[in-house]
Amino acid sequence: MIHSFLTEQRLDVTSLLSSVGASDRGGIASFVGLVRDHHAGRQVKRLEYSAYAPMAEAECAAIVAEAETRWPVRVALSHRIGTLEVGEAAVAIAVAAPHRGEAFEACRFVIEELKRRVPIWKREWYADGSSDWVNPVAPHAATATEQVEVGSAGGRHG
Amino acid sequence: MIHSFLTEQRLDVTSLLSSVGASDRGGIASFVGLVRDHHAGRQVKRLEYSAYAPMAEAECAAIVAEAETRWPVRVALSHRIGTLEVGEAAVAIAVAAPHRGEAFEACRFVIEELKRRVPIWKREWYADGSSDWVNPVAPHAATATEQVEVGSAGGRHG
Amino acid sequence: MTASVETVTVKVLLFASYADWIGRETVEISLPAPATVADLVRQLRDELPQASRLPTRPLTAVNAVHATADSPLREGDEVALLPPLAGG
Amino acid sequence: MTASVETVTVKVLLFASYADWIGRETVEISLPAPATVADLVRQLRDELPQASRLPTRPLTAVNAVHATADSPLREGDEVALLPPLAGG
Repeated sequence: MIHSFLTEQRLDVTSLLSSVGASDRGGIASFVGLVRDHHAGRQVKRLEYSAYAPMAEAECAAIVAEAETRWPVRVALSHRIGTLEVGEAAVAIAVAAPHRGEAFEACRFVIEELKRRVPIWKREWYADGSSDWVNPVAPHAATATEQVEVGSAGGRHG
Repeated sequence: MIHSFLTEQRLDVTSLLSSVGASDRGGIASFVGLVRDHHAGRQVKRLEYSAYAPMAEAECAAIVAEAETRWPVRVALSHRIGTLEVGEAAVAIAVAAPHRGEAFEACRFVIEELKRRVPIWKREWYADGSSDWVNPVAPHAATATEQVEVGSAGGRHG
Repeated sequence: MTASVETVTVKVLLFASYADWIGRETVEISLPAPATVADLVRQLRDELPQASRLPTRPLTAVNAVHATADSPLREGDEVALLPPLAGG
Repeated sequence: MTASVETVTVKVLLFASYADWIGRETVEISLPAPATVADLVRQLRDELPQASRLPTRPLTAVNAVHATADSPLREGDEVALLPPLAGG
């Protein structure tokens, strides 16, 4: 089975942690992003994540490879797509390293790069039945924002 | 039941994560420290953690309170004592926050403070049947080290 | 008989809000060669009236790799216009 | 009859390697008043021969709170000598 970073299944954080743990890596830093019940002052009922899947998979693989090159770490990453309820995990990252500093740094790197480079979008459904695409850069003016180019992705961090 | 930070039971990371997650806190950073199979070039078979329990509980409570004062976070912390096998979790920390930066910072703070302030010791048992108390500051010269005082614990971070 | 102009035909992929605005997920478009991502976006905004809501310099990818405005386009390329990323 | 000297009696708690070296987990010790943590450590190292392996300025706690060498001692205090911490 080819590893996939995107999944429609509920994320299993325990499995993710065990997948990177090893007897020579003493620290595991992890990050889990949950669906919040509000955004920009509106009450969120559920979320719908979609992706440009082939590119998202490739970017996730590249980010993991970059982290594992830059630090002596083992990285596991999973992002959910489809419909999510409030409180469910949208993303989970686990990073095991011989020393905790490296685990924290690499974990932070992976979530920041994911947000910067991986083509995933989310639509929020509100209590009043309306919905909107989320622009994390400018939550109140999503459509008017001039996008900053990602450019040569990863180059900054090579 | 009074909450205890020290436990002789296996750590349940999933419960720890759920205990801090909430619909208004979107990010959970966590750290899990595992028993490694080697230390200072020797093969470790198992570990024995002991504590000055009343002080360790009080210091853990103080660290959690400090983190929750300094950042808008909810912190869960558990440290195992007694005999641990290689690969088992010795410490687990989960920190939920509205934003991931705060979750990472507070999680890092908690593990660093725990190592600096909480009176817990570990004895390593090696493959050859011998054992030794671990001094993380100077693993090769444990007994000769002049200790630096912790002094007014927490003051540095107030 | 007019002089033949060499063209580049690419497939444009639209996602999320952009797909909603334009009402479709793919568009095939032919551009005078040589062409860049910027040329493609300009022509799209001119040809499809609904496309005027697109930013003048959206995030883009060519063949599933992040691109810039001056990235060159070749025949058969898949060019994705990426709304503000919202993963994580 | 000698002049009476006021003393402070405290309970010393030993842990981990320190307990191993000294062969016990608690020691009761009386010091001339006023006394500090530093005075206690000095007297311990003098009175118990095995205690000479203790650092001259070990980590200490008084009544379960981190202390320093000049922390004052009162009658009945519990003074813990803490080997290098190794939690986490």
